[in-house]
Amino acid sequence: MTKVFNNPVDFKEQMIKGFTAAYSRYVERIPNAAGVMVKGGPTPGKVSVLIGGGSGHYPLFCGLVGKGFAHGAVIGDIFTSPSGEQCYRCGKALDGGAGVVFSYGNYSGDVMNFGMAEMRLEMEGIDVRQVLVTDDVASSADFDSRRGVAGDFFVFKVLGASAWRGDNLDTVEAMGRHANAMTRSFGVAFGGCTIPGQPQPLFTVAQDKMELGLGIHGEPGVETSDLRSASEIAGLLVDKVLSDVPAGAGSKAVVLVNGLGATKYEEMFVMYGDIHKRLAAAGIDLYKPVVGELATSLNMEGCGLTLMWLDSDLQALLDYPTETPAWTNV
Amino acid sequence: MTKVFNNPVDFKEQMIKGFTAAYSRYVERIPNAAGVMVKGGPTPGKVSVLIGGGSGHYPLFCGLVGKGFAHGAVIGDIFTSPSGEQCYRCGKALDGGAGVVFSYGNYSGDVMNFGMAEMRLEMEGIDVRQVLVTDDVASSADFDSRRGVAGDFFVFKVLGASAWRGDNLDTVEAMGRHANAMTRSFGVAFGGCTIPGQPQPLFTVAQDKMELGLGIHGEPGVETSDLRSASEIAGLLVDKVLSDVPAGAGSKAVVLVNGLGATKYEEMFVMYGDIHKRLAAAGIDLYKPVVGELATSLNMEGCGLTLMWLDSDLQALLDYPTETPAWTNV
Amino acid sequence: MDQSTLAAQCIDAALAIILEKEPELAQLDSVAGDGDHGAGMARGFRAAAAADRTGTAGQVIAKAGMAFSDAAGGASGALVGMYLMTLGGGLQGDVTTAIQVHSALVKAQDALMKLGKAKLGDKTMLDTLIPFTEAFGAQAGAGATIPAAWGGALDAGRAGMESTKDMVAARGRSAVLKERSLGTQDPGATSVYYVLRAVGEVLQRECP
Amino acid sequence: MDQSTLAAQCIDAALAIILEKEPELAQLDSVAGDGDHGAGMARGFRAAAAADRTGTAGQVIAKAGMAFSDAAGGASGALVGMYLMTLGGGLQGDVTTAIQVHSALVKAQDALMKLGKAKLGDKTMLDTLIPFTEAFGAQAGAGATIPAAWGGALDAGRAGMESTKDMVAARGRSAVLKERSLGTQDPGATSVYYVLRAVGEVLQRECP
Ligand SMILES: Nc1ncnc2c1ncn2[C@@H]1O[C@H](COP(=O)(O)OP(=O)(O)O)[C@@H](O)[C@H]1O
Ligand SMILES: Nc1ncnc2c1ncn2[C@@H]1O[C@H](COP(=O)(O)OP(=O)(O)O)[C@@H](O)[C@H]1O
Ligand SMILES: [Mg+2]
Ligand SMILES: [Mg+2]
Ligand SMILES: [Mg+2]
Ligand SMILES: [Mg+2]
Repeated sequence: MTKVFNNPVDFKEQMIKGFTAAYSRYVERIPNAAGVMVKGGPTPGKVSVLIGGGSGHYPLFCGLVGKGFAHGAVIGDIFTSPSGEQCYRCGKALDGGAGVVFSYGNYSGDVMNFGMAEMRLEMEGIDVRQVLVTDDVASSADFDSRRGVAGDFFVFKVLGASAWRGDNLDTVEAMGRHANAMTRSFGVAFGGCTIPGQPQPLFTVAQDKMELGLGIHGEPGVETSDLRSASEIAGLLVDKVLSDVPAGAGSKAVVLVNGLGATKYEEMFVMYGDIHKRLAAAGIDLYKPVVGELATSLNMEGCGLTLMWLDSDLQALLDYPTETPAWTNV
Repeated sequence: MTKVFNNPVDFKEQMIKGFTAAYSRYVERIPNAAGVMVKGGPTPGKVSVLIGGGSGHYPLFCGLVGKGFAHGAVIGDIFTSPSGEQCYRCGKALDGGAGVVFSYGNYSGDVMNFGMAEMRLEMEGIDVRQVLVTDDVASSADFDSRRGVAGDFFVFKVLGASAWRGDNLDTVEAMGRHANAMTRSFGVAFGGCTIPGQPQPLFTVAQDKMELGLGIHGEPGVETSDLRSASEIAGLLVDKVLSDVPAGAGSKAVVLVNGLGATKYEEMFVMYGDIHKRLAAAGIDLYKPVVGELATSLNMEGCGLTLMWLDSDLQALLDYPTETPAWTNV
Repeated sequence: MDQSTLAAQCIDAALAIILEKEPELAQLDSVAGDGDHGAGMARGFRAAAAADRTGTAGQVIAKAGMAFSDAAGGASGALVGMYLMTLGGGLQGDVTTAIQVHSALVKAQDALMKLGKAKLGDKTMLDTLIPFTEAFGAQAGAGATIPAAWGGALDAGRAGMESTKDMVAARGRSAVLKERSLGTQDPGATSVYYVLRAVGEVLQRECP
Repeated sequence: MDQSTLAAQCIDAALAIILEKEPELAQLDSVAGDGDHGAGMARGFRAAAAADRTGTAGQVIAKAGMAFSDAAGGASGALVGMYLMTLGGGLQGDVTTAIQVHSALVKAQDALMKLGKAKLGDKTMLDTLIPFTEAFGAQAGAGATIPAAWGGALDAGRAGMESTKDMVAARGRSAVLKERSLGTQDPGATSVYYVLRAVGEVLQRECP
């Protein structure tokens, strides 16, 4: 259950206020908008990266705003794309004169709202590019129709680093598209989450069942199966992700085991041992694995596996130093 | 529910294996022991800090091992102090010749087991000091009888930084004791956690109730109350923590709002807005607030507030750069 | 009653019905979606009802649409917002005939379809809207008044809404879940029907 | 049966009863503690039963204690481990009289009390152990055999265990919760009673 809130109607605004109060050393509020940007705003003459989507996924999206990572995040209500108006305002605030890249998970609401904002900004002479994240292999056989899940993290990281090191708009966009093309995820869920103020979780899973191919918005999975052991779940995640290795992938990949909120670290470490062995056995050179919560779905029970296959470009961008509320690397 | 495991009896060992596989760039297994240490082991001639306790609290304890932070962690089973034998082995492995500081939350099992290890190591000529964390104002009126909760994070951070910058054993111990003396926490819970393999959570809380003064081991709170709004909970946490401001405290304090596992980031940000305002109104100069999961209790629903009042010593140690699996600061 | 007051009353009626049905809409959206449709429509209509109400009926509706879109967010915020903005833009000057209204409804529907790229049978709000608008057009062509055409078209809208129960989603969030959406009525088709019905009641009452 | 085999059988019997009672112990520890007492005692006795069994009865018990302590961890691992190590150390050479056993039981109990700093009435395993050991001493003084003294002391242990229900914890994790522990029997007092009873059955059976 989601228990800590005041009036559910004001949840988003109060969350933004609390977030910016806590992390004023990294971020500031974008004036007159439901969004935050890196302290000091965009760098004149440099490309900015605006990420965003509904809330309920922390550290997505606002927790990844800061030096070396995203320049700003536009924040929707729980599981709800920010409006075109807010995407427009945040995009406008973030333009440093060299263009803005919008990046977000591929959901129809986000596509429409960011799309409308792009149209308005382009009319005002701001060059806007869009990099949609489509990493969830469970969601469609067609790559471009897939939704974005925890792969968001890697794609945003690459985009942010490319922009911060001073690449031009074409290059930043190209790096982001390349990162997305090289990223695959698959997840499972054991229980649904509860939207603040709702009496019931969005879905429930029987104690002895699990959902395969879950979304990160409290949607149930595409299929229900019997609950399996940690080793078997590890096998399933690895098989699903490796069933769709990107064309042109080398052997090196960065690995993320992502928790959705209420499946905890110790459980993920138990599972990670088998994931590591299986990936290594499949010939993958595992680079800087992460086990943690980087794309949550409120208090949903579940977890997923994400790989981004690396070449020297992507590896350099992944390693680019960042300082944000939820992610720092040196 | 805890859902991801194989045989519950092997949970700890499999967790350590997964953790060390994922984070081999930071840590290595302590040979023949249930523990991990910073990659490369202790630095000859320097003090080491060994933290530890039961598992189920990630990133406590192993997630905080690395450069600038703890040198090692000894890992017990879920909610169970590591044995004296394991504390001994890990303490021995960590001695770089300048002595070892043990630090852990004040629970009788830990006190006994670390105590037995200290006796054995002292007999072998290794100088061992103990810094017990006693930050939970709910657990006793007597400061030294209090248990340790999320304050662990700050005390360990100070100890680790002091040791890494090269302080001698007396100084490291003194800094740690000072950090503990300046740290206060209070927490609330909305629901209990489930030990792997158990059919039931350790305790349950009615939908419209909450527990005050919870532990981080799935123990229920010291008192049950009606569930309150985020603002009221913020007020309660601030009042409880400020009811026991340490003697000699200045006005500056580092602030942590800690989630226990299933109370999520967005909820904590909503609450944080009020916490920030109330602390500021009480004349506290808030330093680098953190809202996150730094001391969990499996998938327990709940959260707490921790303050460590700062002087220039503690602030410098808090800011000392670290690189660990779960915490990096530059 | 002047036409802009009437338009404002229609928006108030939409808000009232959505607030009443919010839990049902949340529940429908949780089956194969993310549960936010009720909250989103409520946010949207609250903002629409609070928007500036000066100007012609068309202007009132267009401004309500802008406010709706911004406040609601999500797929339905963009779609319903765009619909209302285009509908308002299509209602120029004094609106006296159902033919005029029908032409605005068609424009709004086209804008929504262009934005969302969905079509009839995709299990979306269009499955309510398209049959409603078509039936409205038929009544208008046969010379019906606005309230009569609206009232007469509601059954077609309701049938369209109900037909979504047996559809597999092809657009929007639920499309991923395919068969899982079978058996559940589409939340957007449901909310749109409730709004059309509430507007019909206002028209019946105020333009007898 | 030689005495080391007998000691080993007692450990096996302790393991068997703890495995049987593990859920009950987990449940008792979850009321005001952290729920790990059943799992911890089971880990401890599994390791104790797997430890080296060469040497005298005393050595077998002492080695079991070391293994117990390491595997179990927690408060009860340290306490029960220390108890068994001291008990084993106190049982020198051939053990023939209940007086000898009583003196070892007292030493072990003292070591446990020194480590844990608890006393009678603190709602701990001592509330089973102290009355048991006292009753055992009385029987031994009156000339009872080892099995008879053990069997005769069990009732006192059981009464001690049951008395913890009405106590407020003063030591260990539950002490923080004070009145919340009222009404629930102490998990450590319970597990210790089960073990004493299981050992009594082995003694009765094997030393008739
Ligand atoms: N492309 C589309 N075209 C038309 N209607 C759509 C489209 N996508 C979604 N919808 C409608 O929107 C409804 C969902 O709205 P809502 O829950 O507010 O959006 P979201 O999917 O962003 O959470 C669906 O029930 C459907 O009727
Ligand atoms: N200081 C002590 N002295 C004696 N017995 C104790 C003490 N502390 C705890 N115990 C016993 O240990 C039991 C709890 O054991 P266990 O759950 O394994 O330890 P933990 O408290 O570390 O989780 C209590 O029920 C009590 O009988
Ligand atoms: Mg949504
Ligand atoms: Mg314990
Ligand atoms: Mg929805
Ligand atoms: Mg316990």
